[in-house]
Amino acid sequence: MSELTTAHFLFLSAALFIIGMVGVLTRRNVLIIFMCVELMLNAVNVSFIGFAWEQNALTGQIFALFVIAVAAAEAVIGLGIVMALSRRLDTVDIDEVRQLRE
Amino acid sequence: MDWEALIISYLFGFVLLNVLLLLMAYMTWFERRLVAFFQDRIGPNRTGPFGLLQPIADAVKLISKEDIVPANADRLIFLVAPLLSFVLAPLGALVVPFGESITLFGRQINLYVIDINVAALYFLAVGSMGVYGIILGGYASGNRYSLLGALRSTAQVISYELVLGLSLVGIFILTGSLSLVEILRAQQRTLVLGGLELPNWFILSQPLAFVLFLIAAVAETNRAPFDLPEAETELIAGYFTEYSGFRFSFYFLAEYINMIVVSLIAATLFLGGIDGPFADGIWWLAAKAFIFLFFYVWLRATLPRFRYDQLMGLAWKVLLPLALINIGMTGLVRLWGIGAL
Amino acid sequence: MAIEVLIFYLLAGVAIAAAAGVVLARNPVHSAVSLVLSFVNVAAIYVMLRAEFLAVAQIIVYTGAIIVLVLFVLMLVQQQDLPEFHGGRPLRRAVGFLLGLALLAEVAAAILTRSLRGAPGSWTPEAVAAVGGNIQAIGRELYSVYMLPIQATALLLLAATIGALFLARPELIEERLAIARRLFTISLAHPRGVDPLQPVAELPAPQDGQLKLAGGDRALVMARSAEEFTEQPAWGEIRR
Amino acid sequence: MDQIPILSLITYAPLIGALILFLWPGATGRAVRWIALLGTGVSFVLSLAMLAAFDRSAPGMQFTEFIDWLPGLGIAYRLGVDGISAPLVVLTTLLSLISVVASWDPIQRRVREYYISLLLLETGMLGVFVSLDLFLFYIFWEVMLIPMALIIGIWGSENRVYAAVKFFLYTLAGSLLMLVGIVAVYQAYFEQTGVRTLNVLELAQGTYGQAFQMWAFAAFFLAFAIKIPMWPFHTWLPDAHVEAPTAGSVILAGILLKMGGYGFLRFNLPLFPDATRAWAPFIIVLSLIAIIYGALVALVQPDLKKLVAYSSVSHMGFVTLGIFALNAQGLYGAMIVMISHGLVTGALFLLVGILYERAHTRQISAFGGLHRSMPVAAAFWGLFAFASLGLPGLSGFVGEFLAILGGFRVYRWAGVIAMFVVILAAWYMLWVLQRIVMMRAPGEPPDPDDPELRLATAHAVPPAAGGAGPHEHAVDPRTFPDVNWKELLTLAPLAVLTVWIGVYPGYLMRILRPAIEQVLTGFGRIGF
Amino acid sequence: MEWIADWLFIIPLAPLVAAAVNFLLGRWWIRDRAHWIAVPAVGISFLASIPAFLAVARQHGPLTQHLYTWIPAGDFQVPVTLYVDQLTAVMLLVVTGVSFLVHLYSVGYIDGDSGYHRFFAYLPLFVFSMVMLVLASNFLVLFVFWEAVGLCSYLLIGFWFRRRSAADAAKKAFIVNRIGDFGFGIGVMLLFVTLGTLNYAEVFERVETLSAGTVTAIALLLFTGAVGKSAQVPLFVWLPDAMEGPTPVSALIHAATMVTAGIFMVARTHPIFVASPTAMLVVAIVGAITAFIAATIAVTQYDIKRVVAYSTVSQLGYMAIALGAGAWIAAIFHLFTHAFFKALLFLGSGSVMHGLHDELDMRRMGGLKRYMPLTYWTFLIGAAANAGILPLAGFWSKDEIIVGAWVAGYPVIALIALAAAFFTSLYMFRAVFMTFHGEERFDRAHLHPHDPPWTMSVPLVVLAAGAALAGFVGVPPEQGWFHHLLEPVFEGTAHHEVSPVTTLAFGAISTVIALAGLYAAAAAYVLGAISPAAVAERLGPLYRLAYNKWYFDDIYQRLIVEPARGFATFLWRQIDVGIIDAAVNGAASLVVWTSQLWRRAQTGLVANYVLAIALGTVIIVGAYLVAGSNLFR
Repeated sequence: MSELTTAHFLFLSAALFIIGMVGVLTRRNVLIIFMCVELMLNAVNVSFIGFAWEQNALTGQIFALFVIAVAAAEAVIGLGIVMALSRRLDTVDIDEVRQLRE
Repeated sequence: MDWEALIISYLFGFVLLNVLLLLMAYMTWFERRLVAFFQDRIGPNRTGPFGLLQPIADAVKLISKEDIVPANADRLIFLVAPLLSFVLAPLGALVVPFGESITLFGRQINLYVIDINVAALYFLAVGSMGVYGIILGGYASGNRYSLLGALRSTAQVISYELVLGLSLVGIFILTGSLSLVEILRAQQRTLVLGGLELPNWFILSQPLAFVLFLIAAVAETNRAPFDLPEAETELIAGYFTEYSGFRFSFYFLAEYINMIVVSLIAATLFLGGIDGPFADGIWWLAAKAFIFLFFYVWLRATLPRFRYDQLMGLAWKVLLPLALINIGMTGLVRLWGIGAL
Repeated sequence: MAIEVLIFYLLAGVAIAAAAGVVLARNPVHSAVSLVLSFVNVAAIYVMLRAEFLAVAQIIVYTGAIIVLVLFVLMLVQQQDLPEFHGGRPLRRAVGFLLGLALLAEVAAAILTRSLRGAPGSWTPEAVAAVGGNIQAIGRELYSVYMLPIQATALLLLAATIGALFLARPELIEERLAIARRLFTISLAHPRGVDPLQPVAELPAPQDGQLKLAGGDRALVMARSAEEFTEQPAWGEIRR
Repeated sequence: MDQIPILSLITYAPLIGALILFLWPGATGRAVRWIALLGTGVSFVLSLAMLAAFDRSAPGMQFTEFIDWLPGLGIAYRLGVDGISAPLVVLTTLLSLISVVASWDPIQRRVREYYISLLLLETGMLGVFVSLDLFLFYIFWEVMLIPMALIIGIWGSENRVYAAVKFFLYTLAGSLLMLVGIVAVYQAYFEQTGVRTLNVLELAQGTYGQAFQMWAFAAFFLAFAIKIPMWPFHTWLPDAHVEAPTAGSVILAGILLKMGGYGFLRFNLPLFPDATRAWAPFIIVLSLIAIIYGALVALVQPDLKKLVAYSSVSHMGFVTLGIFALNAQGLYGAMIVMISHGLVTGALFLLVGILYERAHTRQISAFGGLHRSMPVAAAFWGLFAFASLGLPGLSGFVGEFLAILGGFRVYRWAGVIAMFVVILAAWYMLWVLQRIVMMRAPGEPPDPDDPELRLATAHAVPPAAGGAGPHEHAVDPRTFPDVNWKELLTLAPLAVLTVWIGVYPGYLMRILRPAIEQVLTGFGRIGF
Repeated sequence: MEWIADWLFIIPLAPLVAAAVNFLLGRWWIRDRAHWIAVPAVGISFLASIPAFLAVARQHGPLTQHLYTWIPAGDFQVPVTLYVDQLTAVMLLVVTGVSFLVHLYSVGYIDGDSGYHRFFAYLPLFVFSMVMLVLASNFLVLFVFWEAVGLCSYLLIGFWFRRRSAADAAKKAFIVNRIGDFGFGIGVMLLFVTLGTLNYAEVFERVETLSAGTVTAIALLLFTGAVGKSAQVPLFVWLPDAMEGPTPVSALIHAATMVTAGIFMVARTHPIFVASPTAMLVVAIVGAITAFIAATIAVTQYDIKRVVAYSTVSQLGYMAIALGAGAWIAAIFHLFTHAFFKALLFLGSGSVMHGLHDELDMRRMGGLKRYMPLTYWTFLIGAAANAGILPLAGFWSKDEIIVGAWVAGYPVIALIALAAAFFTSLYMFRAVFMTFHGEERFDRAHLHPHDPPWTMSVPLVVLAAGAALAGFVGVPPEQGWFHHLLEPVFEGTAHHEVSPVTTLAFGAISTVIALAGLYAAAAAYVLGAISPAAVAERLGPLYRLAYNKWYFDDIYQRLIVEPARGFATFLWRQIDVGIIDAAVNGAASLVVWTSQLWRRAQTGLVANYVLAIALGTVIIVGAYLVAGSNLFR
């Protein structure tokens, strides 16, 4: 482990991803869940860029770029939903929201 | 790894930071004197000759004041936020080229800290980070006025950040690079316009972008007439209402350093930076940056403050479309190769 | 141990610790600050990975925009609405941690036994340098091979913008839509259609400018439009 | 661009009309109709010009247009027509124009939307016929689907939503299979040559393995078989026809069904020659079932449109029979049947629509004796009924005979069974003709000079009235006004073309020849 | 007269133009002036046929005129070429001549009908089609006009479309003909597939190259067409019903011209039939059965037009016998004479109907001789000619057929033909006596029978002259002018030598038989010596068999039409709606049902969904580790 290898970045990515996932699974605050999702996306980006670095290819970087773009779109919509939830239901607790039923 | 180059870079950065701090201190003096001049009064002239020691006195005063933390505050963030602002403010200057490389002690030394090929974006990124100082400070104060001020300021900064970034795209298209060094080199060529030989400064080929950049930069630094966050009549002093003493001075420092950095960047991007005859490049750069600084003060002395919705409307409904039009036009010009750019 | 590895461990350690902070912090604002910290460190790691453009993009988009928005929303949403972290559901938390651990184990195994390796690409550092740098290389690749995806992404962002407008101010959108529907919409199968006799469905709109009363003492009074505060037109706004 | 992009102009002229309508919400019904007429009219005139300029001796594509679109994926905007698609393009523009006129008075509800759908539909159909890129083809194929479903589902009759959904799902299922096939061929060609392309002509140059061909053929085949439709994928057709408004039925029968046949000729045969040979016997059996089955079921339909719909199933059986006979007669026959069917069945649907406008029912039992009240309509009924049952001298015969001959050359029994339909077709068509055009209106007493009446008085046998039972319907066929000039305008060109193709098919066949020879060359059958 | 070769197209074109003009403009403009277009057009056609006939008769060489290529489909080329040889020339004269007379007759007969212009559009159209049929030089062109005359027949039978019976009869005629066409079409296709051409000349050249089975198949398939068109058993049922059409139509189409198209076709394609003895035998047998059955039916009918119609069927049977016996010229000869006397009979019965206000039932006639002498005498000539009374036209030709069958080695068929000849004479004179003799059974208070106007009488007289004299073109038997004229056409076919003794013997026998029939009719209907009712009673089942047309219609209805409709209904209700559509709808229902099932998993709690997603991720990665990685290898 005296040189940087892809495995380093992959472990970093895995760690970030799993922390994000655990956050999504355990927290109830929609906003924190949202942040955890961003964390997961970012973790995936680390993997992508790590692979790109390993393979001397730009595909990974470009993929990561798209992920960022999509994340931006997701943020806009997600936060919009949170605002709407808060206005209509007076809560951002994920366990209180059951509107997805039906 | 080239250790020496690294160390030289760090040294250069350290020097730069200190120079910036000094400049900032005298910027306050300069501003007060100038505003006084505009308002037909004298301004600080008691401390030292022409009041030149006034900034030092101010600094001593601020440092020696009591550091108050409100009971309602989110303590950790309250403490960290001004620091954040202050640390981020001079970072933008790291990518500004201050001149051609010089030879010192037998080494080629570049008069810039780093030349990264995303320098312009880096400047924007640092600017966008700066907003955290504001929003966190406003939030952590536990004060509704602060919070609202922070929200306003944040919305303003991220809106104008967009305009700022887009206004630069035209330059990127023309130079094909985001590196400030490359941009400078591009401006050192000559622009022949109807028999008239002009320096290829982007203020000439991108006048609209220049205007946009100027406006956005003023808003970005929360200066008049866009100094909404500190609208005393509505919000007392906005996000730093609860701050005092040393921590307040960080915000204060950050604001002025921001002004200087933006001026340097603007001079580099639009006015050819170090480009100029007779004298060393760094003097030219300083002169050009000074024009911007003067402009800042001039604005403050002249214009009333915008109303908040007018401010946002201006950004989204006027500046942003104009920036997009500018990009489109530049792209078309570049595509069709009109003009020897 | 090379200095890069050291730097990497430093950055990665901070990133992971900050990420853990996101999950563990009670105060959502602290979570957000942790997240920013994590992102900045990850961006630094991007620089190590010769992805300067992405590092900057990460900072601008994630920290400069997304997390700021999160903070915004955090501050707009009433504090009373934010649920407690230690609010029960122990079973789910246990399951969540277990799943996390399981996935970690699996992924670790996968990484360690990794054998799939594609053919190396052509963008060696020299090749990247030859075209002018990372950003130029990405640009070349992006606007030739990935033309369709980038257009699709553009469309996605446009859709997201519209969606955000709708979500943010539904009542305004309804009004606009009603006008647009009368003018432009081709409503082929919809019973309302262009029929002017049928009124456009109405959402309950705030009656007196008060968006919110329930749920606490902190009624946030906002203006639905600038005119509610002053008589002057806003910038760029066209008076009907 | 060194020449006028006439195919694009033809294709997008209706779209421009649709856009104008779309952006002009306040247009009155009158303006809407005129704009639609203009859009389709321009397209029609341009297509005639295209046909006039068409080089009948040159094989291969003409008026080709090429714009690179997504070069990385081999997707391009490629247009072109050959002898197979050129007549279909003209048929499409003609029937669309006629549909616009035919909808002039009947459509009074949501006129603007209706015409927008109609124009969009035309663009989609034309696009299908002119595109040479599979991606483009697929886009147009789907584009056409939605307005058609809307036309059925909104302006149809009672059970319209069911019919529209059925139509939509059926076709969509088929086209999804086709999409799979497209991707498979694309990939196979890429693996073989390392070139990514969706150009049909280029793909046809590839050679694919037998097993692959079998599956890819099936994927394409199902899509087109549903469209055409072949037995047993035909059940959407009667519902869609019956519920669609007149113009919808005309276009459905006149053009949409042709896309199946066109697809076979353009994709299945050139791309998968080996699979075509392997599948041909099976498909011919299905075709024969369709031919006989459609005719038999048509025989017992009480509803006029259903009858015509089932007769379409029968006729389309000839198309597939001819195509998969894989010889010159079969292919010519298939193409002529397609065009003739477009004209004749289109006209029959117009006639049914004319009756429906007056009686508000399509039950055969509600009509009778129209020869007296609507002599002109009756003449057209006669003409098109005979054309439909394959009377020589009218367009139907040429195609059907050639298709049967093609089948007969390959399999004797196929020709014999297919020929059997001449009896069944005469049976059901003449039955209809007798029930609605001849005899007397339901419940009408015999004429005083009728010998039957005398027979009745002499033998105390109750006179057999024209229809069964007393008045079931409030509207008396005796009071129907004859066709008005707009209706005449829609029918007359079809009648002229029907006779022309029947008497002088040579013109059409010379247009078809290079393309058909090219298809046959792919099967190593030069000169057949 | 060679110039006519370039003007042959005038013969079909004139009536076509007349038809088109009357059809397109008749309703608005021409109305009851339609005959001014139709009659001259057919006249031109007739006049143009004469030089063609003369040219051919003199030159002994066929005339051709190529018009255009109808279908160019690969190696399948169908040129439209007009072709006139002796056979065609005779047919042309018969067709255009009789047509002209019938057109003339129709001017008076159809007068006042609302469909006047329609009638004069259809009738020239028929002339066009028939002329083209005989002028064709290609099997497919022949087939085309074969169907086209069927169309005209349909249109004209259904001319009085408001009658259900007329509409039914028209439909029946077309469909039954189509059954024949079915075979004909397959025959044509088989010809093309085996020989690669459809032009007469080439086909006849190459026919020897075919195997016997193929030739027989082709011949029989072609003959199927003739069976339909020429109303042979078992497809004759349409012809009697076709009498629903106006009487001139019956005279022209269903007696003189169209129905003989089958005979013409077989004669035209005789090289094919000659190559297949089996087919010839079948033709002869079918002809004999037809001749006999139709004759027996005719005896029991009361409808005057039906009697004539069955007589037509019977005479067509005779012609088929001649064809089958290889007596080609005799067949055409009979066709020629039959055209005159049968057209005459129809027109005569039309006159009767005209006089009696469309009365058809002979039981309500009688004694008309006094009121309409011209009609009586002409009708009588026609009947006698039909019955084969010496020396009228029918005698010569019919006699020749019977002789031909005898010498061709079909004695049984000759005997059946003789038996049928007795019935022929019986029903013919029965009709004459019931209509014109005896008591007046019609309603004298309202009906005032009278001879028709001149437009109708002139054709009667002309045709009567023809019926009386036409036979002499074929005298002496086997060696007459007519035979010499047609010989080049049938060159190379086996020619039976007929001894004068045989000829004389058969002449005598058939005369006796004819007179016997005449006597029987007289005994029953004039002298009252025999009570027809009693005979019918005594014959019982046989009488009922004949009266009910040998139950052909009922059999068809029960065994074909009803099962077919039943089967079709079954296909529709059970297969189409019941199975295919039900499968489609069932698939849809299945989806709905499954969806209902899965719907329960929808708790609405996002957290649960997320948990499921995470679980899925763990499982998928685990599956990858197990299956895809080298962890466990």
